[in-house]
Amino acid sequence: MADPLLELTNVSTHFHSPAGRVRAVDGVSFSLKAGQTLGLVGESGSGKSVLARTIMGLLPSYAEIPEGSAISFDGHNLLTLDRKARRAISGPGIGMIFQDPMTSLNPVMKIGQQVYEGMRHHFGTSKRAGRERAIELLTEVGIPQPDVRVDQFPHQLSGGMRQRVAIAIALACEPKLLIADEPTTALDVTVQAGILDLLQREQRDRGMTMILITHDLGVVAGRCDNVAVMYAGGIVETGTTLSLFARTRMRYTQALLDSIPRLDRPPHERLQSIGGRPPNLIDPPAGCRFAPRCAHRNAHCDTDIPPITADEQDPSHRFACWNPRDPDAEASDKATGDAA
Amino acid sequence: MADPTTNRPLHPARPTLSRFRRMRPITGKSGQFGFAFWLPLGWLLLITFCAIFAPWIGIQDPDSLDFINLQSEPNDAHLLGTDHLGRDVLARVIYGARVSLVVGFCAPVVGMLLGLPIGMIAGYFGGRIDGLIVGSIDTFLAVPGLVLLLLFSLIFGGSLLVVTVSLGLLFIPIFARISRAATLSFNSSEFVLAARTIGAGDFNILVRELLPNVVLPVLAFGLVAVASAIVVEGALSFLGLSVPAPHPSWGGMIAGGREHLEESPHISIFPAIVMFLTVLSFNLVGDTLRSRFADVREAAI
Amino acid sequence: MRYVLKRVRRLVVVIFAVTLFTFLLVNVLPGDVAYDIAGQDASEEEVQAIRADLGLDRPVMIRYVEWLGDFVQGDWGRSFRTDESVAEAIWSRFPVSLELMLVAQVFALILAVPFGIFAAYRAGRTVDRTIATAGFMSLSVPSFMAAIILILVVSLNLGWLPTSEYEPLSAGLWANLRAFILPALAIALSEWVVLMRVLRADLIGVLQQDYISLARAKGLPVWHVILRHALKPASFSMITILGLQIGTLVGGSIIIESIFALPGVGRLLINAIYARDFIVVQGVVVFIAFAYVLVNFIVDLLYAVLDPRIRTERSDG
Amino acid sequence: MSDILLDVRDLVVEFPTRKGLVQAVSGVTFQLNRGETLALVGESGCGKSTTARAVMQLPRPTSGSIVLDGDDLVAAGKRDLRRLRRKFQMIFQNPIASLNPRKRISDVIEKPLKIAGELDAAKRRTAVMELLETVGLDPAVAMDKRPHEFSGGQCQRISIARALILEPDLLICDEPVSALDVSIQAQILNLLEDMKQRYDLTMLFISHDLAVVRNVADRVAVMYLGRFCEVGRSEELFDSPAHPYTRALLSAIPVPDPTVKPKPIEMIQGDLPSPISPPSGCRFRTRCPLATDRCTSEVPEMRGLPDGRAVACHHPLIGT
Repeated sequence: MADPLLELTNVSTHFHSPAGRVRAVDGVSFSLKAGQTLGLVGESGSGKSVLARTIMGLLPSYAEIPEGSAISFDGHNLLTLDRKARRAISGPGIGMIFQDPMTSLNPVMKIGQQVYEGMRHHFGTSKRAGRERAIELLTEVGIPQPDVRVDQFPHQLSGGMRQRVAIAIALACEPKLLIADEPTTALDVTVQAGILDLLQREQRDRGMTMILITHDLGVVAGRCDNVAVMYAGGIVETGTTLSLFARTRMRYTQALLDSIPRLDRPPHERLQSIGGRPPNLIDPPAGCRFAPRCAHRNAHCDTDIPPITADEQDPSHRFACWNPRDPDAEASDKATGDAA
Repeated sequence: MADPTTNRPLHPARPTLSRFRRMRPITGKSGQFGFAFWLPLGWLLLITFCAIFAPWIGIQDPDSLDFINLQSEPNDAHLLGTDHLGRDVLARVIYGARVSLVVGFCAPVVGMLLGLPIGMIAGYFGGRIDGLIVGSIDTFLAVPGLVLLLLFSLIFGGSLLVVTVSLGLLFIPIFARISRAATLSFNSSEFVLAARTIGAGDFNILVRELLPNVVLPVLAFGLVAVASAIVVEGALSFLGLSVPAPHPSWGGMIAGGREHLEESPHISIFPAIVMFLTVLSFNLVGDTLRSRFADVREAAI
Repeated sequence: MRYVLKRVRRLVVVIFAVTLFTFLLVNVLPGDVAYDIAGQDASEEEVQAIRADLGLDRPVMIRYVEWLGDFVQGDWGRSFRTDESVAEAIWSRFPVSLELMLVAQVFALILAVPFGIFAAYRAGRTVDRTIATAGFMSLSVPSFMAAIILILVVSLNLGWLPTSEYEPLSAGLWANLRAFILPALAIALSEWVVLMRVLRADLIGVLQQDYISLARAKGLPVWHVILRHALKPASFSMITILGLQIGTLVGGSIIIESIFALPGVGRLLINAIYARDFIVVQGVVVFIAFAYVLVNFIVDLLYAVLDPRIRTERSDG
Repeated sequence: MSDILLDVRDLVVEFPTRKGLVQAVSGVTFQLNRGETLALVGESGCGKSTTARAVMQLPRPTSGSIVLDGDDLVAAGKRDLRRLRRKFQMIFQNPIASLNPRKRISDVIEKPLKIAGELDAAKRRTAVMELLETVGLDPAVAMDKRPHEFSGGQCQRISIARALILEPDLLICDEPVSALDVSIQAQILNLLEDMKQRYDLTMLFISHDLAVVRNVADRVAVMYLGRFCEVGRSEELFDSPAHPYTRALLSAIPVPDPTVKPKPIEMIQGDLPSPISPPSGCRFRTRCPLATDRCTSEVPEMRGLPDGRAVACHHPLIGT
């Protein structure tokens, strides 16, 4: 079996604030094989975007990554590399797409230049060749009239088009890993589908590895090989997409799935909401971080941190819960209920 | 409301790192009151105390001439020396503080009292009223401020009242601009819309909803305005157009010592140092308070 | 184009309002120029004769309309005192004020831009706080005080730049320039702080933008990101402030020109005010207002050059 | 015949922009029966929020009539309108921005009562406390706090309390949950449902999220570029869309189920046309797979379908 392209071991990211140390990401470990797609799902404040910036090395100065964290990418530990070596990885190694295409493109720089700038820096591509390559890339990501657009400025494009430009920028240096941080959250549904299709196609054609960060379980369901669910700074459940949705074990994942209004349910149906709000990350709960809002908690949950447990049927499906859901029992309940 | 001409989505982008940015203001310790706040505040209190109680704190008469000690260096009888007419520099500095502080505090108040409502009305109602007010402000600003002050002081004579009022008038357009900008930034926010939906009238919205939000940035600027009022008064009295001689004023003293810079620099230097410290203190205190307000406001929105 | 027309219309309105305003203000000055010209011993009849001679006995509004008519035709009137043409008086002194302004702004920018960038890059750190403190101290020295300190230290104590008379450019570049160094420095000492703080604040804001993160995600070096990506969008407010400063300084700095005996527009103005030579005052004020509005107009156009968002919006609409 | 609470006819809203006059809403007609929830759905820029604000008279519409319970809001004078406002209230998208940061919660919620002329402070206080309890906040804790001390979900509860204190007939919800996380969103949707029962509310619900709309609405109106495409009971509209745009919207929604592969939406191409110069004829034709010459030349009128729906399309997906 091939070595993983990206491997996170016990990664934490803390922010210093006047109120104390905010544990935005706390002890996250996962690995990602080359060519795979990981969906990283969580609500706002779960730490998924901070994790992305930690991998990308884009943290603000008041952030701290405690000792013991390690991010290994393609044989390098990203946290111990010197600045220059680390920069050489950004672009050709890892590319990133941000959430809001309205703010992620430089308003005063021509689109073409923003696309080929990375190539110029890393590969010494000439301006002319860079511009040609930019036009090719813009064509590839589905922008009409790329030879005109290449000399335009971002504000002359719609939101969906801008996100396509952002994808072209990320692809310009042929990255091995692409991190897409909520790439469609700021877009309309009909545009969203187009962008996700594009990302999926590029990932397949180039054999890229991809991390797709989103708050929408619907987005990852049909498009990722694996899913990791984050809550309050930690990964609470991870597994293949099929297993995670079909045999959800962690109580939070299930509650999140239940609270989504669905098109196939009748109107005015009462939604299963999760009471309360996510914990304060300066002083998180001692045990399971979801315990205060969990309907199934027991004495253990409040005091002890739940260990990572593997699912009996699929050991790659892992979760952190003291009182996990038993999908087989619930399925048989449902079957008998339907029969009666 | 989404402006249909832009492609801005209706659902706002989720904040990524902004929550954490807010937790630690970028200016470091600006939120806390450190010695950069207390030290200048102490100086201001000292200066204000001396100015108010000048006749009773045992200093000499600022206008009495000591012909034996002309331009004497600082000594036991005259702690900061004497000027070319033998007047006690320390006493004159303290009496001069009265002028600077009165103008410094009162002129911004005049400007704020008139400028704030004008700016809020312009920002709130918009349209023609706004156009008229902004046009007047532009016109007013196109005339150099010092020229207006000079003309005023020539027409009405140099006196504390004239200087204060005319300097106050100069502050009106500046305060109006700031309050207009602040009003505009809150005017389209949803809480103002919400107030309209419950049937609140214009006056109610202006006073109850907008004013509490507009007044803070305006007040914060007010402290900076105090510093600049003191500087401008200094410039005026330097030109001899503020309070008439022999009444002491810092600018006047600095100007008076100019001819004797080489042999007795202390005549100019002491009032200059005091003025410098006072202006610096207002700037520092104002800046600390402003970043404090900004933090509060940022946290609130 | 429509935009330019709109600005020109506004310019005309502002100039009209400014002239009317100053005309009225200057004309309510007590004790007009006729008394001064006639001297202290003159009889009332003599004074009245001078007034009639100068046309001062007629109503203010009529005189204003006449003055405006002449003004539009390029005749700005003649000084009551020296009989010098007002327009010529201003134009002969304008180069001095212009040079002072330019040298001062160059000093201010040399200080403001590097310190602003450095403070923003190291926001909240010791360097930033040191620059901020230095800025506050510099800002708290009024320009007239700065002038005196500079004379005392640089000229008298150190003897580096003896206070020198103004020399025209024809006397040689250095001879001409050295007279401007201290006065320009006195002005720049407070101006640079304002520019630096605006640049720093905007740059901090820009550096937090996603497009800066994106530029860093491309693996570009920090200096490249700051200079090529962040500086341009962060400099708009600074340019506005710079424009306002230039606008006010084009007419000269009254105090600095007086202290350093520079024959600029500011000194012309204050001498005219003292002499109640109001036709000169009128001319100078209009000139300054005109320059102010014009500079702001140019700054607006400059925006369009720098900011493609404005440029294309205008050509689209 | 059911009792019609709100009757909107030929509503047009225009506003000037730097690039020209924009018609954000171009002739929209709908009725709202007492006790029902009508949802306006569409993508950004379709005019759904503008329609809601026009009903609120913020700003007043360019033309058309809006009759609420017998009173014409468009024709009403300023003073009458202010009096009528207690009958229709609104909650906004951004829960935190819709509360004045400088005011205490008790002041925010009691303000409508004060303006409506309730002078007794004690009575107001009791009403505020009751309502806070109803929307699920502890009055003892919440009363004297300021908005920034609450989370987004809690602020939205406060906004709901403010809108309900005058016991309005009509509640307009402008994207009330789109700024909230899913788990919080469910809480607020449930709360709105409870409030609807408790106060006999009629609701106009604006959202871009069809799944949310499916949950809350009795009837749904789909908007595109300022016009209605399709109006109908939500079961029928969701199960068998008649307008190609409705179908496109529905097929674009990601389903949280990995066994359902996302359908590639072949039908929607290109961008939203500029609202300053919308396409002639049917406004959706530039992106519609079924468009013909007729769609270019002729504006499709709203036509009734046998199941009671109405659709504005020359080539509806189900027979007439």
